[in-house]
Amino acid sequence: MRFFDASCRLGRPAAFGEGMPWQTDEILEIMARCHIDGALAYHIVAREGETQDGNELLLREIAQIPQLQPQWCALPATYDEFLHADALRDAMKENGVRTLRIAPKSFAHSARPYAMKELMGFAAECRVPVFFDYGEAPCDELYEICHDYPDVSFVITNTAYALNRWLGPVLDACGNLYLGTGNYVPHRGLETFCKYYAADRLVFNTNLPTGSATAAVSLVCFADISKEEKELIAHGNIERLLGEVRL
Amino acid sequence: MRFIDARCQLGRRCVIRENEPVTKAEILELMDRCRIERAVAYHAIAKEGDVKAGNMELLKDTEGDSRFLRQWVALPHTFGEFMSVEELLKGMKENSVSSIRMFPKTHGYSLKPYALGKFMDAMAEHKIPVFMTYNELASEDALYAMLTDYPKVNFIISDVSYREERKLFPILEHCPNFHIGTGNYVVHGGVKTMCEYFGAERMIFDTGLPTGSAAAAVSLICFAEISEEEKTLIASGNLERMLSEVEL
Amino acid sequence: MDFRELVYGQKPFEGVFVFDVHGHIGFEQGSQLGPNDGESMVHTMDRMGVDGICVSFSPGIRGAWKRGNDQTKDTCKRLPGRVFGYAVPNPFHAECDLTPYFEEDLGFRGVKIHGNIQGETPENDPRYAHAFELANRLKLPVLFHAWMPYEVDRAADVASRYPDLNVIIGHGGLTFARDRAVAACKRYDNVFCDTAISSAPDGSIEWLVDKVGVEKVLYGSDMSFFDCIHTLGKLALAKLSDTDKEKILGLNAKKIFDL
Amino acid sequence: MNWEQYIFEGKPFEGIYIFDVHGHVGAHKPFQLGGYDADSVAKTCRRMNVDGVVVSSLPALASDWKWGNEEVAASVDAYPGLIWGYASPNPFYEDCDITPYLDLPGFVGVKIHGDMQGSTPVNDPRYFPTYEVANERGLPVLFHAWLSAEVRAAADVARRYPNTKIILGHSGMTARDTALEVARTCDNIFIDTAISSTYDNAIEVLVDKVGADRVVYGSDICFFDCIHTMGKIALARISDTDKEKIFGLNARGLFSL
Repeated sequence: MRFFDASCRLGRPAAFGEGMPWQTDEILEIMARCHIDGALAYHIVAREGETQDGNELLLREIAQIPQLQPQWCALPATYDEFLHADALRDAMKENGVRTLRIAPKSFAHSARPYAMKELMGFAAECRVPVFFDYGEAPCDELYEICHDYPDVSFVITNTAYALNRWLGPVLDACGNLYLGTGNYVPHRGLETFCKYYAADRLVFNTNLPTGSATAAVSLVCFADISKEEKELIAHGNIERLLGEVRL
Repeated sequence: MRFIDARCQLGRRCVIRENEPVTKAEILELMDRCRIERAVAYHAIAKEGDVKAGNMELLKDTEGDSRFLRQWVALPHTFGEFMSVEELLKGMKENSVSSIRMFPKTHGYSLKPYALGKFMDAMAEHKIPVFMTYNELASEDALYAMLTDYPKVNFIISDVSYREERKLFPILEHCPNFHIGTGNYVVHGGVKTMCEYFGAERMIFDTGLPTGSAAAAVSLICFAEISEEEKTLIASGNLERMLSEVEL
Repeated sequence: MDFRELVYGQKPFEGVFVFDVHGHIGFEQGSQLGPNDGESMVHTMDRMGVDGICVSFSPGIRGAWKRGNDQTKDTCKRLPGRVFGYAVPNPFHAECDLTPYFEEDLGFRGVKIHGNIQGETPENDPRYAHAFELANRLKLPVLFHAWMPYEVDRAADVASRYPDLNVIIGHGGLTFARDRAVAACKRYDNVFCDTAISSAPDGSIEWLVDKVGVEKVLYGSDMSFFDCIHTLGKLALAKLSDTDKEKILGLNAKKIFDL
Repeated sequence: MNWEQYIFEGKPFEGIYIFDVHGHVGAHKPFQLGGYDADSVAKTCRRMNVDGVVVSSLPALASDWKWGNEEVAASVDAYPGLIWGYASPNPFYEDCDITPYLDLPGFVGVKIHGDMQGSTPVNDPRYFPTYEVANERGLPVLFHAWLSAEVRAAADVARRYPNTKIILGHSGMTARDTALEVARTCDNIFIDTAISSTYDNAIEVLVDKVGADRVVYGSDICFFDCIHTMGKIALARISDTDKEKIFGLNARGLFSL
């Protein structure tokens, strides 16, 4: 069983628990240990403040690392603090970037169309999957963001175990929501999900380095679901989503 | 004056303050002392533990006991949890359960139509009243949104604090399906003022036993400066009418 | 006296002396209160058979200590024998002096301390000392807003340093600070509790009486924040003897208020 | 043992004694749990070759203590030898005595969750009657010990009742520094691995700082899944003997199975 990690993080954290494998070579060692062939990685500098500089720093850091593909953080181009749609398309095309990560709460901007129309319009037009941590648009906000941009595929990560009563209704109402499996740990979580929805809406990721990759792969490997479903989750679905990107 | 209490919790809850009533006998003693004829009751386990199991415990605890009108706690049917709306209505019919209580904040789920639309349509169609305490709603705006999202469902909101008048008045004005549980409605002259502005029909007597004071609740009605007819409507009339309209 | 009949007969507490030790008049910014002027309170008191009430101006009037106390003075003047006053000091305005309110009988019977609303000033702060000395000299009751355990402890500290005044712990006997209130009542003779709370279960007043003795419990309703009906009803239907109820409703207050 | 091969072929581990010291049955009010009844827990244990799990009832901790402990008794009854029981007291009820449950076969310890019971500190005197019984019988006591204050309160109990075996639930990850500190001072304190999300290498740090003998496998099963914690231990860079101790040998000693 081979895996592709749809979302992990590189870069020096401001604070971390002793032993956290944040350094890139530590992350690569764990990926190897966990049979993870490749990963979409975003950079902590881009996620914690200097979005454009962080995105460029990411490109330099992974230039010589074939397993790691860039995932750019993004936010609305308010006062031109970030690339507008056309410039973003060209830059992503040039650097092989096929996914974006937003963080409306952390970046303190609205996720409503009046604020994110340009960015989400671009993502819809180019079929670019958009990732965000569940905490960035929790509860009813999750429905609103999926509902406001029906043509954008959203992948939520870092979900933990307490969200099924919120997640179910949004999965029912919106076909464009995908769930990152890293740290989605309800008891029999994956098999219940596959029973009520479908494996093709589950995307394997680790949330390295804050999340555990060994736990994430075990969740898929030992899940009480079919081999085909495991393959879709492990790499099939993300490969399909990335295949649909038209820059 | 016949009192029927619209909010009573049976069963063993987790946290009790010293001297608080706990057992059914203690609750019945207070009901007798305060001349409360019957009480709409839900179960502590349905709120704090396992909702479905708690609803079953309620059936056991009220078996053949005419002092209690059965009320079930409901949850949304996501990922196969709880019951489908059809199963719920069937269960209510078979076990003469005539009202529903919900804890959206305690049990953590959305009240928006995308999540509860189907459920609330059934409540409207079968004229089943839905009971909630005010602290289960995120804010007065959330209350207003719920009342306007489901205009045909009667909501009874209890434990509105005395500090909320400016927030609740416009909602009472715009939402005829908004009813207040009077148990802890301690605003000075509040019952009288509401009768003047909105009519006694908007108030349902309740106590919040065993953690609310039944003595205070009955006094608020007995001593209110309103007519006998208004007192009777609040004490039991409104609730009896609402429960008699339920179609299962 | 069949107190139960009172509630169901909807008859006021006639024949029982009832004195409310915890009242408020005036505006409160955070919430629209029901009618909160002296006259409307006396209207409710007449309906309920309540003989008298001791009020302070609403905490909402934070800074205007003189305007607030004068408002209380005018109310007492208009409604002699029915509405009495607590003088309220302010710790930030050095010129604040309550003595004029007690030089002649203007209806003032005590001092009210609400440190929490006045910049969270500790209730036993030295800047309140002038009010405590006045109360101690005139043997007045001092009502503390004491919701939190540390507020109750500070009120008890005042009782220990000014033995001639009587401290009333407002609310504290029925909140989660009640263990501290019980300790204070047991330790000092000049510490009492009132029954002013909007939500406490049946049995809570009985618990307080059992712990501190009925002589230490005074009827207080926090009217016009709340309606007094619900606390009166709670007391009337409590599992206490009639003599205990009559002490709580007014006889205890008579001992520490000059009525 | 080739742990990787087992995992990536989705084959549950063989030849390893696995005993989960931190399990639950029963629903939890704030959010939906998957498969919280005894059958689901047993099914997962059998599927994953887990030899035994000690469960407490979430309703016993957060709702009706008697109803909840009955739920545990029924679960132990239904799966003797696989599901073992923790009895849970409630500090607010004077008539609450869990000894009758501890006398039942299959009940092997006590679970305390002060946070769910009105945030009562675990060294509150109202819990002492329970600790006396546990001390007499030398039983393990599993604490919810998420915050360092909770860890210190649990350590206080460990000192007062030296004959008990105190397991600090979750502490290996959250209040780890405090947990490590108290574990060094008291030899009847153990740390479990139950947590939903922590980084890799966390287990290595525990073994390095306090030794594998003091770490026990706990998964918080049915609160969440046990698979991810098992995988974390299996793929940790620690020796096989350490893994075997953590997975079950330590617990076998603690629970004298």
